[in-house]
Amino acid sequence: QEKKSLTLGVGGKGLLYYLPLTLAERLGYFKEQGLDVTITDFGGGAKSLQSLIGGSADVVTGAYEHTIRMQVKNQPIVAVTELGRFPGIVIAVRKDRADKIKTLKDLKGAKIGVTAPGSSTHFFANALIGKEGLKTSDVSIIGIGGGAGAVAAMKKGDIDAISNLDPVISKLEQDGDIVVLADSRSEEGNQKLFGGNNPAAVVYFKADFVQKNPETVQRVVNAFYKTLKWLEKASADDVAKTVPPEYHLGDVALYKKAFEASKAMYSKDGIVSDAGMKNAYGMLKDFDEELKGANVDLSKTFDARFVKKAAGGA
Amino acid sequence: MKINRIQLLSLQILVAVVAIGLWHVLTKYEICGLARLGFEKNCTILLPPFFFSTPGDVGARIVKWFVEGTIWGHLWITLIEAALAFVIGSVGGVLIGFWFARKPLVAAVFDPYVKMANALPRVVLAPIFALWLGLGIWSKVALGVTLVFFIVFFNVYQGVKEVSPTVLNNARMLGMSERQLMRHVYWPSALSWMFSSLHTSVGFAVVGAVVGEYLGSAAGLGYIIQQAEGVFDVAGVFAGMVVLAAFVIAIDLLVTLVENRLLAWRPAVADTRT
Amino acid sequence: MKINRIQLLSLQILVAVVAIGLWHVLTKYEICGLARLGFEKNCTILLPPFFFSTPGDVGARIVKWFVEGTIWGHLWITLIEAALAFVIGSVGGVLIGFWFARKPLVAAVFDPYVKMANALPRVVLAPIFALWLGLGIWSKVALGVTLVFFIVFFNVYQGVKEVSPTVLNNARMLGMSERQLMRHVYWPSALSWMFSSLHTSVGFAVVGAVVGEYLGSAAGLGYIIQQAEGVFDVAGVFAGMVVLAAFVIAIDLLVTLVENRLLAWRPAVADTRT
Amino acid sequence: MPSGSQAVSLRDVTISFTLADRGTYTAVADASLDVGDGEFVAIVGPTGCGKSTLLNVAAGLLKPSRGVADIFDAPLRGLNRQAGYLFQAEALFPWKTAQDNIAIALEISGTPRREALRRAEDWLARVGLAGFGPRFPHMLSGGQRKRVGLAQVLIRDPKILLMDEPFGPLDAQTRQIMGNLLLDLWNQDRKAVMFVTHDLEEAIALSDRVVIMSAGPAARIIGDWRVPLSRPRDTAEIKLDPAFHRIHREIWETLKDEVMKGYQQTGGG
Amino acid sequence: MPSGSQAVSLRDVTISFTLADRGTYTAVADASLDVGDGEFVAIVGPTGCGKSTLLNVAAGLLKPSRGVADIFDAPLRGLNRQAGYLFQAEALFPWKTAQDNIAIALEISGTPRREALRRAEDWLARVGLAGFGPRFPHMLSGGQRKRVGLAQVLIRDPKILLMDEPFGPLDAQTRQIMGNLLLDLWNQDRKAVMFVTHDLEEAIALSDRVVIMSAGPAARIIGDWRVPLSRPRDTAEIKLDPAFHRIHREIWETLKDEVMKGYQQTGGG
Ligand SMILES: Nc1ncnc2c1ncn2[C@@H]1O[C@H](COP(=O)(O)OP(=O)(O)OP(=O)(O)O)[C@@H](O)[C@H]1O
Ligand SMILES: Nc1ncnc2c1ncn2[C@@H]1O[C@H](COP(=O)(O)OP(=O)(O)OP(=O)(O)O)[C@@H](O)[C@H]1O
Ligand SMILES: [Mg+2]
Ligand SMILES: [Mg+2]
Repeated sequence: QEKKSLTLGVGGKGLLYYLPLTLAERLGYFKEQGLDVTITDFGGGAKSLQSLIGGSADVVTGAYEHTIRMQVKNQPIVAVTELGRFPGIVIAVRKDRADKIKTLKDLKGAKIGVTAPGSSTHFFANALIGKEGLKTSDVSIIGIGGGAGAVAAMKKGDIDAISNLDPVISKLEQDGDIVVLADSRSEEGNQKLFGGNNPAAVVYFKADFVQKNPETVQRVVNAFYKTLKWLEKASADDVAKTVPPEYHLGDVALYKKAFEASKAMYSKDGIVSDAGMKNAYGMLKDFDEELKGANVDLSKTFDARFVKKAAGGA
Repeated sequence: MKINRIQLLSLQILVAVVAIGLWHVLTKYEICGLARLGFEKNCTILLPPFFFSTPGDVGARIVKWFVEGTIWGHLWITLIEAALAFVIGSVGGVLIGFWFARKPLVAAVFDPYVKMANALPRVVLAPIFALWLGLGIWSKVALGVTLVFFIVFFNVYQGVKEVSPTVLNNARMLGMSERQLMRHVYWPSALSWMFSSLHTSVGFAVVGAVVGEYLGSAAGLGYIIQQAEGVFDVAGVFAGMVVLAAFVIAIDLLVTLVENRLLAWRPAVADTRT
Repeated sequence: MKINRIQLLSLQILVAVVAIGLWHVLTKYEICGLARLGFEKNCTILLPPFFFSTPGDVGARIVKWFVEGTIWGHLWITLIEAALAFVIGSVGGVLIGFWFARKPLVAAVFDPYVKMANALPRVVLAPIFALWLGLGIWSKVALGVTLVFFIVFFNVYQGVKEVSPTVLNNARMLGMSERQLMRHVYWPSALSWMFSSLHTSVGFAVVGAVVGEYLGSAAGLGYIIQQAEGVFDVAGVFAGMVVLAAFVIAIDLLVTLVENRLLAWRPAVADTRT
Repeated sequence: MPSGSQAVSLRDVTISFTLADRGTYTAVADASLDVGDGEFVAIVGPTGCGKSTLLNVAAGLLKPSRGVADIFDAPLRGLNRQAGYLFQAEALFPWKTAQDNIAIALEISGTPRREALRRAEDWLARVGLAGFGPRFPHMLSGGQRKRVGLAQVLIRDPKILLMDEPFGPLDAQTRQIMGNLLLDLWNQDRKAVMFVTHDLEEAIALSDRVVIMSAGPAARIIGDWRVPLSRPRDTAEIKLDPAFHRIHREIWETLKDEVMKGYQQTGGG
Repeated sequence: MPSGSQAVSLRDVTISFTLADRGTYTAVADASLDVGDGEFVAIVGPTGCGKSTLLNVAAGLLKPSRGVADIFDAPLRGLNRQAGYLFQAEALFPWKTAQDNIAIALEISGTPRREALRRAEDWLARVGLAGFGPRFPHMLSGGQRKRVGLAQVLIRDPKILLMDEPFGPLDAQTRQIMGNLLLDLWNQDRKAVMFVTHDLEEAIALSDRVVIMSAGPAARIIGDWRVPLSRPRDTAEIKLDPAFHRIHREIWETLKDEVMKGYQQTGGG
């Protein structure tokens, strides 16, 4: 007897990062698969993962890096489909500092705002300045969140640079407050930064859940796969019409602009590539003490069976 | 200086109108002459609508919620959570408060631990509550309880210690058992302390519920606010807070009603002619 | 049942030892026979270390922090924030509490708004504070103030209203002006209420500071906790909370010292031989 | 009729209290009482008749439901600032020591603290409590607290003294001493005094006039005797005067009937 | 010496209080007092000598610093469960009406509420307060509150009665009525009574023995008179008995000196 009614955890459902989830819900794909999905929104990705480990959520749409971290902590979780190929994180500097800070190298001594210390925006910033030969102690990191607070911090001039996601970045770009230094929302950007994919949003389960409920997992993957296919063809208008109007950032134009900027980010086939896994792991390994010495079997972090079957069925 | 109900109500409404008016003006129009006050620009909108929305938008949103009826479900969830948090927290606070007040040894030994527990940031505890209580309403109730409990507890504890010594001695000489002392002496004497704390607690029960929802949930006012916040929907955030505030006033009114009944024995406030 | 300081201290330590022992056992060893209690599995670790860490790890982390000295800066920041929040919040609460208590009209008009304000979830206000006050310590102080203020306010307000009517009449017949009444009657009479509320507030001042840091900052205990949480470093989270708790006890001790000095006039607790 | 202006003048004063069940209880009905400047008036009446209530009206703490109160020929509005009031119930500041309780009465009107404390110490001695200055009220006996209250009122030297059973919890001897102390002070500058007591002998020994109230509800003033005894008096010696006994017997007859009436009205057995 | 067993027996009782400055004040020193079963003992003494303190010891509310207290020949540990205590200070429950205040004394020992309320109503009438049942204490006069307290203690019918100035705030007539009420009850089943009063006449009129305490500090018991008057008595009529006057004069001589002494000790002027 498999579990058909699921609790799905997510940390910030309104974010473009998790757009496929909202679409799958609004397009009715879960129902179509005979699933009863309750979406619970958390204050952050860490909390949704914790609720999965604690057993209160069955499935999470979250960052791929969680699967690596949890392997080290002996909490086997496994991704079953990719939603985002790129992290979608952008590093930018405040406009009036742009004359001084022209490249990532110039960030030395700067105050960088990240969504939260210890989050992927923090690691992203660390990884990039590391490549330029800077140490983590060369910059100071401030947690500013991912909402209006982040916009406020930048506008107020409390920080020199920002490592954040959409819609914060698009809003700041639209208002002309920032100059982008590194952009992982686009194919070229990622090519430049990592030499390829760097899986971001994925759908993951606990490993034993997958074992016990393969049929349910398959249905979840089917729903998301169908969404990805829909998204591949969708225009900004289609998306704006499908999501709830509250998601429009109070300004449909801004929303569409943000979507366009992020469109390349969404996965096309749902498969996490080996290169992508290595990229993600490499980025973590440099800056996290715990991961440095650990032995991670990347093949256990992603189970491609379901996506392949979904692709075959579709 | 005695004024009647209607005058009072009009004054209250006046305050609200002035506040909303200010909000409207400061979010809508540029205020000039600020350079002299040390601002960078001479003319600027003091409360940018991106952060503060405008009364019109917020009002429209609230109307929309109620017209479409989407808000009721969320309100109901939050109400249940806050009510449970309030009841459990204050009953717990009262019981443990009495217990501590009557057992000085227990109180002395656990005193530092109670104060420690009071200082733990509830936000950090949220995942543990989710682990134990799941993602339903109970983890939010737990968060509210941890706020309400301490406020009520400290006040009841103090209230019991404040009993007039003569009245207490009289009760003991009349032969009251510990339980009877509780009921006939400590309880009524601590009541006004309790009610003072209950007014604060009503607010905190709701805060607990909303913060719990804000940190992870699928429904409730906190959920609405969180959803709105992530997508720059400031009107939604403020509308949520307004509904919340109205909601708290309604609950608080109930507390006051109960209070007036239970504290009927007190002398009316002294005639303060001066 | 009178016990001396040393016995009390040993009892307190005993409680801590038992608690830590339990924590150790429940995070380290599987407990069996749970099936009868309705658990799914018969044998399981009741407190999974993923959520609760272990006392050993937490202890090691705390030692490391202090040995390396990295903690001091964070502690200092949090201390400053909490102290400022505490002072500003309680001074404000006392002043406004007195004011409201003495001006029934003002109190009646603003009453619903105070209660509304008390019910706003502070977490939601964090971005607005950040906007107005920047990301430095002041936005955290503001958060703490909004918690402390209301608790002190409600208690002072009530405390002033509780003054014995005869004592008050006596003071007025002696010719006290409003200011003298404040100083010689209302203030001493409200003191015990105030201190009861200050014990709660100390905790909330720290909670405010830490939550503020947690929601966005570059230093402080809340920052450490959040960073640890982001990388699922539970030992770090718990170590942060333990340091925090110790810290609150230290501040609370100070409050108690002041309290004992100021309330020296009260009858010692009645001899409760029964 | 007393000569000179009236310190306190109550005209047709009626005082009703609203009860919890919304009924009213009329404690005092149509009472008129004049206390001349420099006159010592004792008020005697059965328990619960409305003596304290009347003093509260004269103090401005209670607004009569009907009738007016004049103080030195001006209508009383708000508190009576010319009066000192020794309350029947405990009214010391529990958070102040005995000495501070007395000194505060002076400090209020601007006397420097040192001076106030010094004079408070004098007063402590006068009321027989030298050495009890540093005690908080809860460390004093009932009679000692009353004497601290007495000093607190007298040290301010108000023009009108309202005293509600000031010597109630004192033994007979201390009572006499305190009575003489009060008379001495009064003789110096003749304040107006309204003095409530249950002790008819005390009332006669101290006062110029004895006013008798009827039993409540709706108590009235039913008797008003001038005391034809010369001044200065010693409260102990005066009781040996035959005139004292004459007036005592006279008043007592009226009073006794009144008390019995009151007792039967409230259904006492 | 009284016959039969002793209801209260204080042996060499010394009571010292710790003062704020860590000094001590010895209120009562080496006082010994026996109250036989069924005996009515009045205690008289100057204000602040230690009468209330002694009653507190007999009630078990205060542990003597030295000496022992026996109740019915068994050492007193904790509260004296056989005693009813009418306190000198206000001790009614402010949150209960007069009737409830009296009824609660019965309810505590399991009397059903209806029955308790009915009997409380009887007692209200007996103390002259019929119709005042629904009032809260703050709506009563000082004397009325004291009478409610009296009813509260008497309704329980305890074996030992400790009464601290029970008739203090009552007028002379009501005092007599209450005195007779107390004597009636006492005659029915002869409780042991310790009765503190400042009124020597009252003390003699009511009691079997009058005990005189010296002025404090370190007050002692300095006199112990049997009252040679027959029972039953009427408190008003007995005062006409010549034997009454003889004993009154005798005790008064002792007492007067003592009060003066106490007054001078504390530096009174
Ligand atoms: N707040 C009140 N509400 C209702 N009745 C009251 C209130 N205060 C006083 N009374 C009633 O008014 C009457 C007069 O009270 P008051 O205190 O003046 O009596 P009193 O003459 O001072 O008596 P005593 O000698 O016992 O002190 C009493 O019957 C009392 O019950
Ligand atoms: N808590 C205390 N601390 C210090 N001294 C005290 C305390 N309680 C009472 N005393 C002192 O003990 C003495 C006896 O007090 P007690 O109340 O027994 O007197 P009393 O005989 O009842 O006087 P009164 O007739 O005035 O009521 C007094 O001098 C009083 O000041
Ligand atoms: Mg009175
Ligand atoms: Mg006494």
